[in-house]
Amino acid sequence: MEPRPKLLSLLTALSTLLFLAALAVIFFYAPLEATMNYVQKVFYIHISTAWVGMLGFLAAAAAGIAFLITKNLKWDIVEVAAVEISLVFFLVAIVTGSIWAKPSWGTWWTWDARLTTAAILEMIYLAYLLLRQGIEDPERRARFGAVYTLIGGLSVPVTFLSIRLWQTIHPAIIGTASAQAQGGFAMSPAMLHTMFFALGAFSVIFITLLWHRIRLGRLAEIVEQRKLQAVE
Amino acid sequence: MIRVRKLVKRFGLKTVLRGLDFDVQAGEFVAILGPNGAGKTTFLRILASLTRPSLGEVVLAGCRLPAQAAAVRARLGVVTHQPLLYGDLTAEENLRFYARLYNLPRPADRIEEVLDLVGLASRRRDLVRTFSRGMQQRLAIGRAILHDPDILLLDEPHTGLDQEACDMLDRLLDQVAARGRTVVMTSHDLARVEDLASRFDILTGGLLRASAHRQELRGNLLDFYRETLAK
Amino acid sequence: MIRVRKLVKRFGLKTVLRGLDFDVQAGEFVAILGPNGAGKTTFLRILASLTRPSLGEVVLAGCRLPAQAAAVRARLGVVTHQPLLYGDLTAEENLRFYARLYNLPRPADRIEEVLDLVGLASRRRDLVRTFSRGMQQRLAIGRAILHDPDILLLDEPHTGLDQEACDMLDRLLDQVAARGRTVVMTSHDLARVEDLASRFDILTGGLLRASAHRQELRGNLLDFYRETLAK
Amino acid sequence: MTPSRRVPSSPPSRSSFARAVLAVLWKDLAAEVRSRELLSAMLVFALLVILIFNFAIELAPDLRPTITPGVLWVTLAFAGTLGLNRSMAVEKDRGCLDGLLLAPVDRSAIFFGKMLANWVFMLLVAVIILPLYSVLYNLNLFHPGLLLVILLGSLGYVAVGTLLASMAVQARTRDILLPILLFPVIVPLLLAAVRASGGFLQAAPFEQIRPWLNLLIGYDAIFLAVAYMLFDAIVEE
Amino acid sequence: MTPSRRVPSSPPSRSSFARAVLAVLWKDLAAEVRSRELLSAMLVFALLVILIFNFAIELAPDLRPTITPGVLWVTLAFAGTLGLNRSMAVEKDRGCLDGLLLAPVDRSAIFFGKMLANWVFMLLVAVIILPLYSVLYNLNLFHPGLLLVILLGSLGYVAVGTLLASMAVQARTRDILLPILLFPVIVPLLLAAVRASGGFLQAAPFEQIRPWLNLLIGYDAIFLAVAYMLFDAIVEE
Ligand code: HEM
Ligand SMILES: Nc1ncnc2c1ncn2[C@@H]1O[C@H](COP(=O)(O)OP(=O)(O)OP(=O)(O)O)[C@@H](O)[C@H]1O
Ligand SMILES: Nc1ncnc2c1ncn2[C@@H]1O[C@H](COP(=O)(O)OP(=O)(O)OP(=O)(O)O)[C@@H](O)[C@H]1O
Ligand SMILES: [Mg+2]
Ligand SMILES: [Mg+2]
Repeated sequence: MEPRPKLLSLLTALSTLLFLAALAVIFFYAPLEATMNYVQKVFYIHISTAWVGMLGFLAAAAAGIAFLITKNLKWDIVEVAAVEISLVFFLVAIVTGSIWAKPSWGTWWTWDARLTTAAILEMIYLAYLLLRQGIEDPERRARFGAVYTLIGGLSVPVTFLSIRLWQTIHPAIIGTASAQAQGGFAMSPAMLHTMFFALGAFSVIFITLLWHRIRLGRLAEIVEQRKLQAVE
Repeated sequence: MIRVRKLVKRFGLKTVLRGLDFDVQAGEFVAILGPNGAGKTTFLRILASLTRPSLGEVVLAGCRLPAQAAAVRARLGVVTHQPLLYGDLTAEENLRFYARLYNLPRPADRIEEVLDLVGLASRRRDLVRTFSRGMQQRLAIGRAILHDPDILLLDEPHTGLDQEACDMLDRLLDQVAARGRTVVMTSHDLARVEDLASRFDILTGGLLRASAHRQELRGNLLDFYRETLAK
Repeated sequence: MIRVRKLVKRFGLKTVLRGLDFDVQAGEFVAILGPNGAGKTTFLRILASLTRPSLGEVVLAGCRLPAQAAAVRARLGVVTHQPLLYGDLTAEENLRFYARLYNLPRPADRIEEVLDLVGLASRRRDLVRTFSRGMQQRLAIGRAILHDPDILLLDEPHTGLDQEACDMLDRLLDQVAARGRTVVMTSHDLARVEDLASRFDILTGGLLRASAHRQELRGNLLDFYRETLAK
Repeated sequence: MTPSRRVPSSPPSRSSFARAVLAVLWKDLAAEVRSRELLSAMLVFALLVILIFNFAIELAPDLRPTITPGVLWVTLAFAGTLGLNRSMAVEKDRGCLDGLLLAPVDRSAIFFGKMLANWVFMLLVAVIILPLYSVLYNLNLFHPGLLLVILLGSLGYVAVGTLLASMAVQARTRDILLPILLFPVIVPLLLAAVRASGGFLQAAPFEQIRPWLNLLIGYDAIFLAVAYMLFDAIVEE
Repeated sequence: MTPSRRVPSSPPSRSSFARAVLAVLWKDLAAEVRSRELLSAMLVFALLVILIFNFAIELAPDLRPTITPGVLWVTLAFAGTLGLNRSMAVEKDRGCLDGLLLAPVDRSAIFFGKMLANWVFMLLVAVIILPLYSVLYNLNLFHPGLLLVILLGSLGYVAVGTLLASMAVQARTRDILLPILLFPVIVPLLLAAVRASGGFLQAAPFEQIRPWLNLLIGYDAIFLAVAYMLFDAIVEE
């Protein structure tokens, strides 16, 4: 069994540190926002996980393309890893968004375009898992999975741009989310620093987790092969 | 015509074909025999490029499968465990559809000819859905030979056929072989294939265990089969 | 045991069975022969109460079909063109399910016994969906005899079975007949049924054209069949 | 083989009826426990329906609370069709329905077995989507009255649904027939369920809810009785 | 049998591509013309969806005009799934998909044939339900702009739909997988279609509608291209 690479151990340690540092920065460095108080702190996590999650979905699509071109099953492992981790990140984004929404909009959820497209994006990748579950042949499973991540990836930009798309027609909704998305609430430099730090930290955490998950997939494959040899 | 090297097929953890070597010359008529679950259907589906091999090399008429499968498809005729027919179309319409896909030059004549051959001329306008098992099998055979393929892959083609249709199929296969086409067929009916094929390969446990030409056997196919399995 | 009078079956405008009379005594073993599309499957499905007759009288073990079908079901074992098995359950689970439906007293033992009999003991925990054609047919036979029925209705039961399984089935049917059970079977394999059945009925054009006992034929079943069809 | 193994040809007793029902139920649940496909598919589908509806049909936010029960029941109805369809497709696959019909059990036992399995699936879906809907609509849906309505409503739904699904599956167009047969018949039931749910959620006086509850119970009773009586006619051939 | 009958083994030309597409289209239409099942089922279903909605979700009458496009597209989307499912189930029935794959035609020809057939069915459904909706909602829906939107929207829908249906049909859970795979990815397209339709119906200035139309056209182009490129990967084995 391949030993854990040094770099990975390093990354794991770094991720842990970064995570703690990010929390520290969020809670102690970033200034308190005037109206929202402490709840606003969830914003940094919300935005980082949402971003990283979306990038992860795009990465999965890229891995899907790589699989379709090379037909190498290792890309399939990368793809599943990316989807699974992004799914968790994105769920965190939705949940933190909800937590923030409660005090700021007075409700956990509202049928705003951004929220709905985000939820639907999450569903796409749940459907992806269901699809894989229904197919037994690993090679075909990989092919179908790659095709579906590709099509699903098309929804990522829509989700991201949903605020803008809406702006033109429905100003009623925009008052809430997108005015801020465009920098509507004045962010102090300290807030900006915090945001970028959190973003960077979560990106590193994402990469670390992805690496771990890929290794897990590889190990599972090896176990499968060992079992095969044992059966024969 | 057909060259298979070290063919392995796995379904999950189960290895069904474990490193099979197989060669067929142009014009040969090979019968693949073996017990239930030996992997005959799996093997034939791989040759037809309907299933992917897990490992190994499969070359049909100079084209590697599955990559170059497109190049041989026009020269391939296949009968599987299922009839590959549309239940909501009539016998004639089914053949007409396939004739178009295979781009036959004079489809109407050929369809006529094939329907006569398989004895369904009088039922041509009936929906395939209402056909009995044997009638569906007849039409499946008609579909497979419609474009007069160079290579015929037949998975238990006698299934469900009555006496007359079996005789028809045997005559047809004799003719096909006489015209130099290559045939690979599976069957459980040793008595019937004995006079049909020129070579008999026995597949069991995912490997081809034995192979014999008709001349060598001199009518002792059943003994040959039993001995091979007993080993 | 079975009494059929003036049985007519129509599908839309097409008359498939046109006034059939048919009698089977308890303990008889009848083989129904006939060309493709003769109506054998339709007839057997009517006897199994899976299809309704259009006209005529069908009496099984003293019960009129379809009205009193419920009373004979427990005594009936059927093999059709389809295996009647759940693809998502294992071989064992399928049998266990049917054992419950038939209310067998010691199901585990009987399932064991049947799995051994049809040679699937080693595959008991595999999903039926992954079985080869012959293995599904074996299990279908196992399902039909699970409750040791008085009357067995078998539609081409040898389909897809290999040599060994065919021999197994023949031995099984011999035993069943020896224990005085009634068997009605269709087949296209004259050579195989010749030694199996005690009576041969030939169905063609929706009517039973001829009937002969094994003693009368003295091994000339094929001639008998051909002559009847030629008439 | 000893005669002792032979099946008694006496008419099926009460206990044998229950045994057959349980056998069918067990079979469906066993297949589902193995694959867990149906349930997860129904769930994802339920979520999708609600997301799409709220998105495509933009309603003023203040209108939304009042339509929650409607959306809830429409979602359940759609997800339920998926379940019913699959449950019957399984029976048609390798001729299994014939196998069931050949067995010496009361046809209504088969019916109740299938129906119970479908009910279990539907209730599981309801139990999982309720908290989600609670969040999405910002309402507490865990009201005992609502749970009662769900119990009653889904019972009537699976009673007719199972009956019609066994009809649909025998037609050539089985892939598409079920919703067409089912939805028109189920409308009164859905309506009663929507009204009763709405009543409980808006804390209406029980007087106002009672007629709808009664209607629901009446429908359940009628549908169960009708399905029980008609199932024979539908499956026999 | 003369050698002249033998198929030329040259690579398929442009004309042979078109011939294969037409053969597949012809086959689907012929089966439908014979039975008229699919179309009638899709229609009835479309009607039911709208009825149920109007029943379960009671809307103030003055709200209806603004939600019409949403209801229209949701209905089309649901009815479309029925059609797609059936269209692929037919191919799986007696192993026909294997038959298609064995034929010496470009796989994308098979894809386009199936897609065109599905498009025809969907457009027919739209053409028939439009007048009905016009009556039900008391609106004239025969606006040329709306027809254009329907043309564009359903094209994108069947492009992805056919692709995903051919995937779903090869999975074990084929009865239930399609809507789950299809709906979430189709949302942006549906949305654009709803907005564009709404714009036309409310006689909004073309400036406001144009972005949505552009989005629709963009989606159609992307989906068609993606489906064309990926279909091979899905059916090949
Ligand atoms: C694609 C996914 C999402 C992204 C990229 C995203 C991004 C953002 C960004 C950048 C902001 C801050 C804008 C600013 O302050 O300038 C924000 C605010 C917010 N987001 Fe999200 N978000 C996503 C999904 C969600 C979801 C699913 C929810 C709720 C369940 C949500 C709830 C909120 C709330 C409540 C705010 C604060 C609004 C306010 O302060 O009035 N977000 N989001
Ligand atoms: N999809 C699958 N998943 C798992 N195992 C499979 C699958 N398909 C086939 N098998 C297994 O592969 C083996 C070979 O099956 P195959 O159908 O090739 O046998 P066969 O030689 O054609 O048998 P028969 O004579 O009964 O038709 C069997 O043991 C079968 O259980
Ligand atoms: N549902 C149906 N609708 C119309 N005709 C039917 C239907 N089912 C069967 N038939 C017709 O009834 C006739 C008898 O069919 P059946 O399946 O009983 O034949 P069989 O004797 O079993 O043939 P085989 O040996 O091929 O199995 C055939 O001509 C068939 O086309
Ligand atoms: Mg086979
Ligand atoms: Mg038959």
